[in-house]
Amino acid sequence: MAVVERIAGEEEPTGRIAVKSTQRPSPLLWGLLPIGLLLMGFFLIPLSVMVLYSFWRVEGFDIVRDWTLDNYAKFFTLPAYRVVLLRTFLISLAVTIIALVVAYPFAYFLVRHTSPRWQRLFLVLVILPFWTSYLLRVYAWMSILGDRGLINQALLFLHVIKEPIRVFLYNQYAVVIVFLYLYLPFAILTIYASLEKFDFTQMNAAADLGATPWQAFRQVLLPQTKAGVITAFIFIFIPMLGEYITPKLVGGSGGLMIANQVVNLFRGFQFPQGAAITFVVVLGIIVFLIAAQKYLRIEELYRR
Amino acid sequence: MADDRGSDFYAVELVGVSKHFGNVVALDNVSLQIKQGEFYTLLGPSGCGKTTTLNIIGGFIPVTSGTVRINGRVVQDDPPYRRNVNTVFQNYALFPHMTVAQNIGFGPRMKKVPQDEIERRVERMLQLISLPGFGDRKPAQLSGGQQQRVALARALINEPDVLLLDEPLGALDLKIRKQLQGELRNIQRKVGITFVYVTHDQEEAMVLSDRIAVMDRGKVVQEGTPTSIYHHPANRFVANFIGESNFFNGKVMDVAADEVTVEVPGFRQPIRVLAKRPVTRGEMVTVMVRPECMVLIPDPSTAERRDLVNMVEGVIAKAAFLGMYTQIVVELTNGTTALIHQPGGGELESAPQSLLGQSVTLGWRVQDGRLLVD
Amino acid sequence: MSNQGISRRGFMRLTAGAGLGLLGASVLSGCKPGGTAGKAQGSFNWMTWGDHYVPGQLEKIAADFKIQANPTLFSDNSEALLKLQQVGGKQIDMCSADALWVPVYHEQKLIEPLDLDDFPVSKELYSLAREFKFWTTSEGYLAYPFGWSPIQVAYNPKYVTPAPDSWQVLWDPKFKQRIAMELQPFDVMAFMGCATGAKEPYNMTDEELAKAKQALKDLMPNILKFVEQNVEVVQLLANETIWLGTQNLGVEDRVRDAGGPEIKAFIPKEGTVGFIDGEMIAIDAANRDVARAFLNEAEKAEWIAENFIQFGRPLFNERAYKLLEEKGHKERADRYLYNQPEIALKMNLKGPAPRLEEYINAFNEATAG
Amino acid sequence: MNVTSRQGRTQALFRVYGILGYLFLYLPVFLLMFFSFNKSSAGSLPFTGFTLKWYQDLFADRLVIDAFWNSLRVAVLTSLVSTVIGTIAAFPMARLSFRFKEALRILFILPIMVPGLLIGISLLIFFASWLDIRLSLATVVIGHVVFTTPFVLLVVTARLLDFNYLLEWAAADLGATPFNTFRYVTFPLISPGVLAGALFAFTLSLDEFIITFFTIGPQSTLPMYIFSQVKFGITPKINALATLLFMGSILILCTFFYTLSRRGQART
Repeated sequence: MAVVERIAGEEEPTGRIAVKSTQRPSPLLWGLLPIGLLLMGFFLIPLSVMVLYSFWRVEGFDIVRDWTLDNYAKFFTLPAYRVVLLRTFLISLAVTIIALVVAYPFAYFLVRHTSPRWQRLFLVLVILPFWTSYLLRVYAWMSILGDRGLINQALLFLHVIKEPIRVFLYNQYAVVIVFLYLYLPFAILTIYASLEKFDFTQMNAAADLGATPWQAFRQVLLPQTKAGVITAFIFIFIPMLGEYITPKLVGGSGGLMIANQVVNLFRGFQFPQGAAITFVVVLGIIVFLIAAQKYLRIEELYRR
Repeated sequence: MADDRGSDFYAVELVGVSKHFGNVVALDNVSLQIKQGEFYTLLGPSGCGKTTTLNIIGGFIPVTSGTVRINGRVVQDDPPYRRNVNTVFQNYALFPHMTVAQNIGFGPRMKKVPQDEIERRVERMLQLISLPGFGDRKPAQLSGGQQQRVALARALINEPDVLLLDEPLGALDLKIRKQLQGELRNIQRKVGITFVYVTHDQEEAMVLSDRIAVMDRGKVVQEGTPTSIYHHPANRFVANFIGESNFFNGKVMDVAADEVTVEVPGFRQPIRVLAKRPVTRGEMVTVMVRPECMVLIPDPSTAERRDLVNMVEGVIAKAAFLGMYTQIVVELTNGTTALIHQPGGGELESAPQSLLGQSVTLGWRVQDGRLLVD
Repeated sequence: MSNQGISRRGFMRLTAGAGLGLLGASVLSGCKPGGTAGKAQGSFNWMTWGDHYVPGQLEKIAADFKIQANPTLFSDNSEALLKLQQVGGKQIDMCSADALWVPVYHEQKLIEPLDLDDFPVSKELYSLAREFKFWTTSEGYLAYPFGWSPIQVAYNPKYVTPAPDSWQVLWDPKFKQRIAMELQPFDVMAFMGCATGAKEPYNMTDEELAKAKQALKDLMPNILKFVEQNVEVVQLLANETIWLGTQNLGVEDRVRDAGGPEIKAFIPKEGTVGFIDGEMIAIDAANRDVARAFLNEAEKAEWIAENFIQFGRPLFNERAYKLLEEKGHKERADRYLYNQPEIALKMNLKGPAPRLEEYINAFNEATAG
Repeated sequence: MNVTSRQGRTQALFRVYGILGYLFLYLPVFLLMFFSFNKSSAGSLPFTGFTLKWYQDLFADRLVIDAFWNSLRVAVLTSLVSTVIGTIAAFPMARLSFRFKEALRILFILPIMVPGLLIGISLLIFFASWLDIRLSLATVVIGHVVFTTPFVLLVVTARLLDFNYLLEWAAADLGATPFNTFRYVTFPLISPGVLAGALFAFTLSLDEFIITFFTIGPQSTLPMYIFSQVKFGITPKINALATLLFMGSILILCTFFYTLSRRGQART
């Protein structure tokens, strides 16, 4: 039953009043002021300074304010940056897809197979590993995946292998595994939010109408939780593009990503060029976000 | 506290109130006068504007134009918390994080009534709604009916001038609804507060109300007592919405002093109906007849004697025994159908199915028909 | 002796210009109170590495001398330089840096040259540490010398035979994915420069740089990874994931401590890279005197010996070596070249390459894969 | 096939999956806790013997303790500030429609999407060269608030969208002023969302390294301490600290849920 009586053709339910329909702007709008000032003062303006840098030149350790497009030109002419950018993109994409596939059943497990009383605790347990150091967790993974790591030790113990094998660490797969570990909680939390809202009697209805569990999932559950999955995609995929510590630690010589190169540039005081590469990526991100705007609307995710 | 302005004022008065949401007109020039102590119902299908009207009286949404008075005071610019009006919301809107007692005591607490006084009053309200000892529970631990009563108590404890109720029984099942209807009416008599009640259930409106305003598409189409609305619906919409009706469309053939004759295509003889409103010859009109006013005539020759001057022929298409009466659907000669409620007993009750396919004549009295102009 | 005063810098320039630096300063020293480091009290801000002090040291100095050091820790020379560039002496009084990074601070006018004679503790230094050419300017000495280490090539003799003595061993196809290096783009390029015979590994010509870049590209199949932290090389050697790696002095012990196999290390015959750490005083440092007083206490042989025991790489305090000898650490100290500071001067000193951009882009391109 | 046994099997399957999931999430954590008792200073396998040395080292090191308190201070302040800012911004985002809302939405999540390195360096240049502000823990808090506020905003907005606004109407109807409505009804009901946002902000701030480094004054935080051990490496002292930190948070959490469930039972 509708909570509010809806007027035919009315776009907004009466509870969510469009500002344009009342004469006075809602006082709630003042709530945007602090975040606006915060992001304007400490995010947009400082970033704009960096944008300026990307058009300047560096001489030794000094920034020279000569306008130039060289920094951007270098990004497009040096093949190294394009190769690494493509690799960055592919690794992030792979991790994101795997994370979603792994997180979905886990979120389902949380919603459907844990007692409601402890569900919140189970949920908090998902993010609790974050309370230890990032670096230490990545190191811990290295001692799981390494030549003398837990996996190899176990395989040796079970006589599956005779020599430690090197398939788990210092390659792109290791980057994928550790990223998966780091980003999985975000995917789980987001998908959980959309699954929790789902009315699971629909699944019974689907089964009753002859759908196999898989069909019911494909035809009923997934379409209604799609928004959550896509939102999770955005919130994992994009931040991963800027990662540099994990690839450096576990990636080996072949698993470096674009941010590693930017860090190298910054460490060599090449701020203009580093900033230029970063802004090319950031610009791509913004374009992507505008295109995916619909899925940034978490109200879609939370609307019943 | 009740405003001591006496009963010179209407409890609630709406003058020319309109409400627009963007381009959508939710209320169109609505005027209402609700008397002190009245049980007044806004009745209509969903989307008719009845809840919008209630929300405007409650102060939850601003009017686009018009005046709202409560006890004679102009209030349309006052926020809800400055109006001595309380609301029982649809689905109750009980605060889930507070106990029953905290919910009921919320109003007095906001008015800074001393704690012991609040406790006393809450206790009294719990008695009134027959839930003594439930004060420490959370709303989620109550049944729907109990929640409804708590919502009522929460509103009544403030002794409002007017109590607004938005489909308060809508979420309950039939049996509890019936029971609570009685309780509601009793409580209203006991406390003597003006109730403004919103519902889409015409039967509920009939049972409870002193007066009913029927709304349609943002307008009040008819206002009156349950009987007057039932017997004298203003138009086809009201007639259809309140109770069941048969409609016959036709052209005015003849206008006499107190009687109009209407020719209905496909009928052997024209229909005679009392002229309660001015019509002119040749005008297209609708004649409404309630199903319980129609009679199956076994022998048409005796019809005149029983004043059944209007007669139409048809074939029985459906018949069902419903307890108090048997409902019969007759396919008429003009291709429409008529609905008849025949009091129980005798042949009809024992074997309604045996009537199927029988040719019958239907009759009704002149005064049973209503002339509607659309 | 003092170089402190109201118009300190003007005075410095004048005396230096007249070639009377030391003399003038000593003449004036009588008039300026608080000239020698060691009397001030209070707190100061120090940007440094975590191995420049030992546990308990700061607390002890705070308790004994009422000098409170507030260390901010960093990992990369360039980060510290950027930060000091931005905040200056108002917020950072003292800063640690590697060998040739120090002159960069000076060129950027971020640090105040010192007169080592102001620090009584400096008498404990090896004399050669008091006269590094690259730290000597007409205005004074750029940093207080702390410790040093060459970067060696460590190898596992079980797999790497015969014992190598040249950078060339890295390119042996037998060692596919068996090498790790620290991720310091300038230093890696400098290694390549050493290996390919560049004259100045940190200041290569275009041809030399191109050769070094190609060398790195060719080396990539053998490189398992560039490590963020030096300790990773130790771990990787310890669990025999890698057989070769670049490392500071003391790698043998560290690998053994980590439960690893016997490791050997050599300084390549083509020459190598190394670091010489020092402490610099920021220009216009707000707590300049406190920082100087701290330095005078913290650099004392007792602490330096302690530091060697804790972190195991040679330092420049000669008296500390004697203390180590007395405490029975001579063998280890000798093995770690503590008593041969002159080796420090044979290294190609760590620093930013003057051709920053070319180095970084060459590195990025060679390692892009 | 018997329906109940099949359901039972699905149930078991998901349970196993859930357990495997938690194992995946906690294996590294347990491992790093395990290393804090390992004699080997490398902080990795193999296990060379049990020791409490690293814990002793930890408590002896004033700097680590200082860094811990700094981290905690920054994280608490960050989560407080970003929770307030994020929460009040969530109201218009959830309840109003206005021009440029979509653009604002993108702006508001951009700090999550932009690499932290860029935020850190640009803030350093901005604070130091442009504003001439003294760097301190306060500037670190500002840097952290920039990227944690969007998370709070998202979480609280979600909670608000879920909120039955009729409850606010009911409160106003019963005579509550807007302030009282917020205090007695709105806030208690959205507080789980606000709390989740605060927790999120706290967690993110606690482990932030790169923005911290560039915006901090003469102090150090735990992640900075860990990252600074470049030359000679992390000792399991840090593992010991992480272990204590983790145990502490588990303890707080368990008490929290225990009292919550106790209270729930008492009310039933």
